[in-house]
Amino acid sequence: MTSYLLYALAGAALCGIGLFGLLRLSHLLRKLLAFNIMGSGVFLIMVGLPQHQSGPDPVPQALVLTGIVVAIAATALAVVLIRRYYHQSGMTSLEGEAGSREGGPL
Amino acid sequence: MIRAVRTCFIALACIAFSAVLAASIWAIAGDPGQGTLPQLLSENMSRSGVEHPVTAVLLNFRSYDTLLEIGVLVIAGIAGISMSKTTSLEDPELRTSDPLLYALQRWFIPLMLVLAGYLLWAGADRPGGAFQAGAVLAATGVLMRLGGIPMDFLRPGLLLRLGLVLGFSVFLLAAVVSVIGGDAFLAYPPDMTKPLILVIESVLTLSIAMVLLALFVSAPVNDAEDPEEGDPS
Amino acid sequence: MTLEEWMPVFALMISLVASVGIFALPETGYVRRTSVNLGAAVLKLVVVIVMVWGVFHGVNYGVSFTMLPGVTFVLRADALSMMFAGLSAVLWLLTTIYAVGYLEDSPNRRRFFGFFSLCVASTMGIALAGNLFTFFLFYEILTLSTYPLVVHRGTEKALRAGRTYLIYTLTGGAVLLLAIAWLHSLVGDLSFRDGGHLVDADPDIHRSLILIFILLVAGLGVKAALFPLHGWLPQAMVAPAPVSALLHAVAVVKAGAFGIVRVVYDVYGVEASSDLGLLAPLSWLAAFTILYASTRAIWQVDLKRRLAFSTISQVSYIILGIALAGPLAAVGGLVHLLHQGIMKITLFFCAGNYAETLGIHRIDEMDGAGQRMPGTSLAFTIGAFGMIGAPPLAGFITKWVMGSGALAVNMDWVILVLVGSSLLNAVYFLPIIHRLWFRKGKETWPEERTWGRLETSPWLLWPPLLTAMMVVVSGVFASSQFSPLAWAELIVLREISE
Amino acid sequence: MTFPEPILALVAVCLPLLYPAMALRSDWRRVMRYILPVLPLPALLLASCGDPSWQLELPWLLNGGLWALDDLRRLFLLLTAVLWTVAGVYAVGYLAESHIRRFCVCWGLTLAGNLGLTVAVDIGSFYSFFALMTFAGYGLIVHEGTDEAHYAGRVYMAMAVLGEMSILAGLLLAASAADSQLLTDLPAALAQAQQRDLIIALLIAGFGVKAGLPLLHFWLPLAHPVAPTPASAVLSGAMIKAGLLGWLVTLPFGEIGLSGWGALMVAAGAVGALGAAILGVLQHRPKAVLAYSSISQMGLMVLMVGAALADPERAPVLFSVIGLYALHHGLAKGSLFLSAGVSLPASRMGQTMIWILIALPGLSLAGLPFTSGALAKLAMKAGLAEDSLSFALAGCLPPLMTAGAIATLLLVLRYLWTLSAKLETGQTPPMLTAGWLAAVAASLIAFWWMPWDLAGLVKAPVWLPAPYQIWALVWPMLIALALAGLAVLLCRNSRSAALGAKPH
Amino acid sequence: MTLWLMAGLLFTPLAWAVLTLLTDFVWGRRVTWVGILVQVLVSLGLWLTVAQHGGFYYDLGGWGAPLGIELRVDGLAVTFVLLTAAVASACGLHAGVYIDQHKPWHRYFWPLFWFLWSGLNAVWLGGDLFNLYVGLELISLSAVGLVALGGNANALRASIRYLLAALLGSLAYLLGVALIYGQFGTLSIAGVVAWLDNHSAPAGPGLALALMITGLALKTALFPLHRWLPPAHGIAKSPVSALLSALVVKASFYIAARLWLAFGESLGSLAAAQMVGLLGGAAVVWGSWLACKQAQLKQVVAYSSVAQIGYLFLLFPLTYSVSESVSLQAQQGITLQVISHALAKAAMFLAAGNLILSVGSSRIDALAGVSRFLPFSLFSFGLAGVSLMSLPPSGGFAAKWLLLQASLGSGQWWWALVLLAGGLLSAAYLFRIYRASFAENPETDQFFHPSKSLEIIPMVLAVMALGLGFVSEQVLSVMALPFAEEGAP
Repeated sequence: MTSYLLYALAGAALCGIGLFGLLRLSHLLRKLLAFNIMGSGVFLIMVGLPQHQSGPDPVPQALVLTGIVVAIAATALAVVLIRRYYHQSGMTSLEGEAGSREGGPL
Repeated sequence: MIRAVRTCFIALACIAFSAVLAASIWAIAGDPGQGTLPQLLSENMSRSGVEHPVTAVLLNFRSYDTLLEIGVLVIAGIAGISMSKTTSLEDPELRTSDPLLYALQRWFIPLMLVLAGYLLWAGADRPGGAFQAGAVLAATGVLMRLGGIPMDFLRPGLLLRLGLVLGFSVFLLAAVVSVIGGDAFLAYPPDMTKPLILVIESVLTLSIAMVLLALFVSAPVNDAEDPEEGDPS
Repeated sequence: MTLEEWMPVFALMISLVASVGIFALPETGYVRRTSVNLGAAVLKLVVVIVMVWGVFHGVNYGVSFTMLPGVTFVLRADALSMMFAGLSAVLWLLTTIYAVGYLEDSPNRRRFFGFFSLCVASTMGIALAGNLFTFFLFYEILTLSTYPLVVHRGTEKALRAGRTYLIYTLTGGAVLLLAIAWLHSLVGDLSFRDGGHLVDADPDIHRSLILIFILLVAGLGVKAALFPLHGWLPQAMVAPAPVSALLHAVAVVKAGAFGIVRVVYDVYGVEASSDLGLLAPLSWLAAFTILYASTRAIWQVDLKRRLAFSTISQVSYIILGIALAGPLAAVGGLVHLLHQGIMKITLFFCAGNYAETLGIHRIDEMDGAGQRMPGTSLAFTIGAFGMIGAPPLAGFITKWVMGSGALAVNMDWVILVLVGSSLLNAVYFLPIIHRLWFRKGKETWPEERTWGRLETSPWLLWPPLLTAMMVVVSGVFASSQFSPLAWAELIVLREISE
Repeated sequence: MTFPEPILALVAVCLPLLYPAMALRSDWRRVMRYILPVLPLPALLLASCGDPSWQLELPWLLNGGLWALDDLRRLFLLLTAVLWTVAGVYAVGYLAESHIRRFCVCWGLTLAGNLGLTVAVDIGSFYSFFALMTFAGYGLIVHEGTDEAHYAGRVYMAMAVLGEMSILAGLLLAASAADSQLLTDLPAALAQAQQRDLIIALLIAGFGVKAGLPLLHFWLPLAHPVAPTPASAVLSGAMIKAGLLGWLVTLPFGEIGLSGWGALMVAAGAVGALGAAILGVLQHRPKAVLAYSSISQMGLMVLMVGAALADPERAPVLFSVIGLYALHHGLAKGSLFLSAGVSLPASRMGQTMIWILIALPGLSLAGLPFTSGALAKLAMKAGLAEDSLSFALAGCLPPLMTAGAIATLLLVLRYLWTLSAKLETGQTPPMLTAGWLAAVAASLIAFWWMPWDLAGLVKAPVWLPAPYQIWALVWPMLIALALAGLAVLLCRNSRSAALGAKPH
Repeated sequence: MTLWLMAGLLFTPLAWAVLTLLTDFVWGRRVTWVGILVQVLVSLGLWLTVAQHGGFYYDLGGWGAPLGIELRVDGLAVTFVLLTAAVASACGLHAGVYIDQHKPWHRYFWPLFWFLWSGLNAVWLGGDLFNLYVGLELISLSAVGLVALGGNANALRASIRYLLAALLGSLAYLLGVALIYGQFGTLSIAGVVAWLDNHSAPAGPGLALALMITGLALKTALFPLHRWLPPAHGIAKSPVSALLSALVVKASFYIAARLWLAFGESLGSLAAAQMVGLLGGAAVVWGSWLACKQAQLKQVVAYSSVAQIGYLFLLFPLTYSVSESVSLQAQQGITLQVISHALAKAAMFLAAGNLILSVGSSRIDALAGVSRFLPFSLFSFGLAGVSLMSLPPSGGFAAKWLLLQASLGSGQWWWALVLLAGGLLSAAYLFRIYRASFAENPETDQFFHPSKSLEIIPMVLAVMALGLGFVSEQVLSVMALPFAEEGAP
């Protein structure tokens, strides 16, 4: 049991928390944060798991860096959209509106 | 009531998910290591043109990932500027004028610019690189924004768009230039690897900063919208 | 490719190209459209005649290519194909002439004629299909291209009828597809062959084969309007008369019957089918349909609906004929493919004439129409008597041959069916004829359109007269060399000689 | 003269068959009427002059056509042609203007059917012509367009269709048993066929509808009165005989003794002959009486058919008699029917002449000496002589024949009686008169032309029947006259009584 | 030559994204025309090359797997590249006319469009798990951007929903990638397969496969994870809807299928395979049912996508522990289904857009009488429908035939019933539309005529979908052993 594995396990916990938030919370920004938490969890696992086995491994680190950029891009896009959505409709969640009988983010 | 039950249900599901995930991680961790990749990496480091392995992976071995990643970032930037109302990305209503902040900025901004330059440079042999530098650069911009410095130069005009894609375009050109020499896409000419990576890193820093800045500078939202198809309007 | 390979393709493409051409022409291009239409019909008739001549002299027309792994697309002309192809080619020409007159001044003619040609193309494809897969291909195209014709008028009733039509035919198509796919996965190659494929099939798959046969018949039976699957046909009669005439009397229902003939003869083989015990139930079903539909027809007051039930009844003759598993009975069934076609199309043409010229739709409005429209009524009378099976008309030949055939295989009960059906036909047709000729008509008929001295437009009058003449000729000259009967005998001869 | 007969036969059949095509032009309507009497002439020529030993093969026709004549068919053809000719002449004068084209079309088709079926030897064309006659005959029956006519037409059609179907089934089975499409092969095959009884039943019933077999006769008394008079004449004179011909050419005569069927037919004939008479005398309309008379007469012929069925030995002889009888009856009945349409001249002398001419064919039916009837009756008597037949009911035949003769005369008298109440003085169209006179003449002349020494049944006494024969002919007539007189008396009494009871 | 083609394929879309970002809409359109020409030629050239010489691995940057990223250029991949070229060019050409050039934000349509295209190409050719992730994100974000472009609140809601679903799906996929890397120490699919060939399957990475496929199924909108799709596809502009339905969902499915065929035998289980198939079947039924209930034309088409996607997932049960030939049939069937659905659905969305344009309403009942006026688009819509209903002679039919053969051949006859029921249900919702168009409505006789070029494009696509059935054999033979090259044990 190395500390790397601990990172990975913590990542698993973060994933669970993030997932919960993503599914349960309705405020869009919170959802977005939950997504980021989950993303962090994934990155932790990604970095932690291989390093636990074969020592420092630059490849997952690079991957995670790329992943972070992608996540930032996605977050930014989401924020832009949410902002405009709020501006147009005055709402912060997707649920409970007329014209949208579908609930939840899926 | 239903809400609570639903919450419980989701919570249970998420806990179960975490548990299964952890179990899987444990199981995988229990297996003997398979990876020959770090070894392979270190064997090829000399040909990568940089000393730091992460940068080597990012900008040489797996540069295609990075190229596309920058593309993703550009997309986000495009989406951001596509919704701005005015010719400037800045919302004048949010502009503050606090003398203290203004004074602080005069200290901080040059410092941060230097820091960004350093990070960029450091990427060659230790942690650091274009993205980190770009992030710092963007942070500088955010700081300026918060401090009330007018940022009218961020117009969603040709210049801004050029700035957004500058890094990406240079990267792309570097990727394709080798093809003319009959090599694979993204293969750098052997003797030019290091300078090329440096150039790419530099312009990427600029572009990343530009994108982040464009996204985070609170542009006023455009009210105009397309009618939905078929709406008689 | 050689000429032998090109001919079936020509036959198929002529209507297809005509269809595309018609769609490409503007709605107002009346003269051009009509010339394209008639030109194509005449050309096709010529091609088909050449092919009939060739097939008679033993030329093998055929073309094939691999469409999917393990599946080939085969067009091929044998005697049976040419019977159906000939029928549709001749009747297409006549119906086109008729339809030009019928739809004069009505809207949406481009759409009508375009889909009409498409239907004929798919009918031709069905006729020339060389395996079950190809057959199915065109079978479904036929379903689709008929739909716009059924709903042509766009009324609520028409739309409803269209829906019923689709529910029946598409479901039938799905069942058919399942059966064909299953058969394909069991025995592979399904090309039609005289004598069939399954004579010495592995006994282990007999049960599957029986099930597949049931599915095949169920799928094809929808179009052939076999008993519990006939519900769409009477409803589809809201379509314009030329559609009812060519498609619902001839092309569509025949496609189903033709398919069953193919399955029994060229896929399973008569021997195999009867060994598997499949033909007797089929013949019972056909017999029941004959009697049931005829009985239902008696109570129809709408002329076209009555004709529709009559169609249901008559098409089952074909199936009955082949289900009897005797060569002579098969001749009877096959010859009815043609006979029923020309007789029923005559009747539908006439029904259309009454509706178009005098506004008559119901039978009780027909009193005395014979005086007003003697030519049409003459054709109607001949057609009706043919249906009844009165000699020397075409229907009689069918009944006689089929009856003899049934007796030859000791299926005496069939006589009862034939006689009963004739009787029922008489019950529902003779009153109409009585009304036409022997009741006092109205003093003044509504003049929907006037044609001077003629009872109706020559475009409308000549087709039924010609088909009525064919009814007489193919009956009277049944034993001549090129009669339908002779051709049916040729088919059966080739089938059993294998 | 071997060559032209087939051509002549073709012309004889096709002329009336194609004649309706004239109706396509409305301006030819007037001409159509005058062509009516011409239509059967080729057939007449064929029947009277031609050499009967010709054959016309039409291999393309239906299931392979073969037309020919033999003695029997020639006799029937003669009857048909003559009757249609005179009726045609009559019709020219009789017809009103309304729906004349329709009538002519139906007339031509019916005629074609009737002629065709007599020369057809193959099943297909025989049945075709038979059906043609049946269906086209409908047009003649309902021609007047009255409700009554429509009712009669409906009954006729219903029964005719049933009959047709029965024939179809019977012929199908028979042809399949014989494995031949020729009528001539049927009897022999039928004798051996597995389903012999079924086939015979179907054929008897099928043709029986046309021939007015008891219980299958209902359409006759309905149809004859309402049909136009010339049509009634051919219906009763010629078409009814087609049913008879149908039996004669299909049933297994002379092949096998079918005593059961024979007995049944004899019984049916007896019921028909007598029952129709009883019903007939109760009728008030002259043509209805004649219709029952036809049924009655057909009953007598059925009697002979039954005998022939039962006794194969006698069949050929009986065939001749039946043919003879049919000829005689057809002509006589035809002229009787036609007489229903004449008007009486003003002069008393003329009236008497007319009445005599009206009555003569009737009396000929009853067997008046020096008429064809006498000859026919005698021949029948000889043919059905008890000693020459060998089946159970043979003993009943002579009394039955006698009763039949009585019935015949009674019906004729009743006809005259009802007719006398109906005939009016007035102008008769010349063609009508001509047709009628020709009919009467034909009926009477037939006596001279008939083959006297047919099968040696009737001694050839040159002119006269022998005295024993006269008596045999006359006594039933006397009884009938007596009965008729009685009836008239009773009738008068009851009527006066009725009048007395109800004075207004 | 091949090098040039490959470079052209990868370079053009990205470069054109840059170029069009720098122009306005009208100039962007002109530039795009050139780009489309280049891209189509390059795709065609590559396809022909592979058809002649067979597939190959292409090492990006000269670094082969596992160190670098290698692209797998096989018959299937280039076929999809070609398909993308066809559909995307059609959508691009259509959009150039269809989209209002006066709205300033529409200039951003072109860069997003080109990024989407490059992402698609990256996915078709990708052989590296992480690279596929980046490609997926490229697709998702540009797709979301396209949906949201200039949209109102409804469009934004739909695009946010879409974005969240896509992100969650990507994360699940990435999590799976992380586990795979942890287990096998490589990111190359081929590398993992090679490892699995030599070792017995470990217990841990089963979850990885499950996660990846679940995430991809979410991005593909497999029932019951489909609810983001209809709003997004329904509300986007028609050319965008066409792109999304025709190509974008296929990309994630493509990855899922590749993963399943590569790892399924060792890491998957029968229950999982059947389960996915069951969901696919449910999608067919449920999606069709909902499509029947929609009042808006494009919603019907969108729900139809949900149903059609269901078919694709029948791949899973039909390739799991079955004979080689059945598996091959199933793969071929699914491939044809993907292609024909892409062509047909694109044609349908484009035609629907034209129809909406000509009647001025997106409701189905507004179509009454349109048939009399007979816009070409209705015809295209109908022809595309033939393929969707999988009626002959369309490519959809060929696909259905192969799938039927596979399901009957593997003894899993219940999938045959799903296929047949799906065909009938799709007929039910499509004929609702035809029916409405055939209704005669005397009140509205005023229709707008869309320009000829708008009408031709969907027709071309529809005819391609229809004709696919006739050339299926040729198409399938080019992708000799699709999917299977490295998946075979």
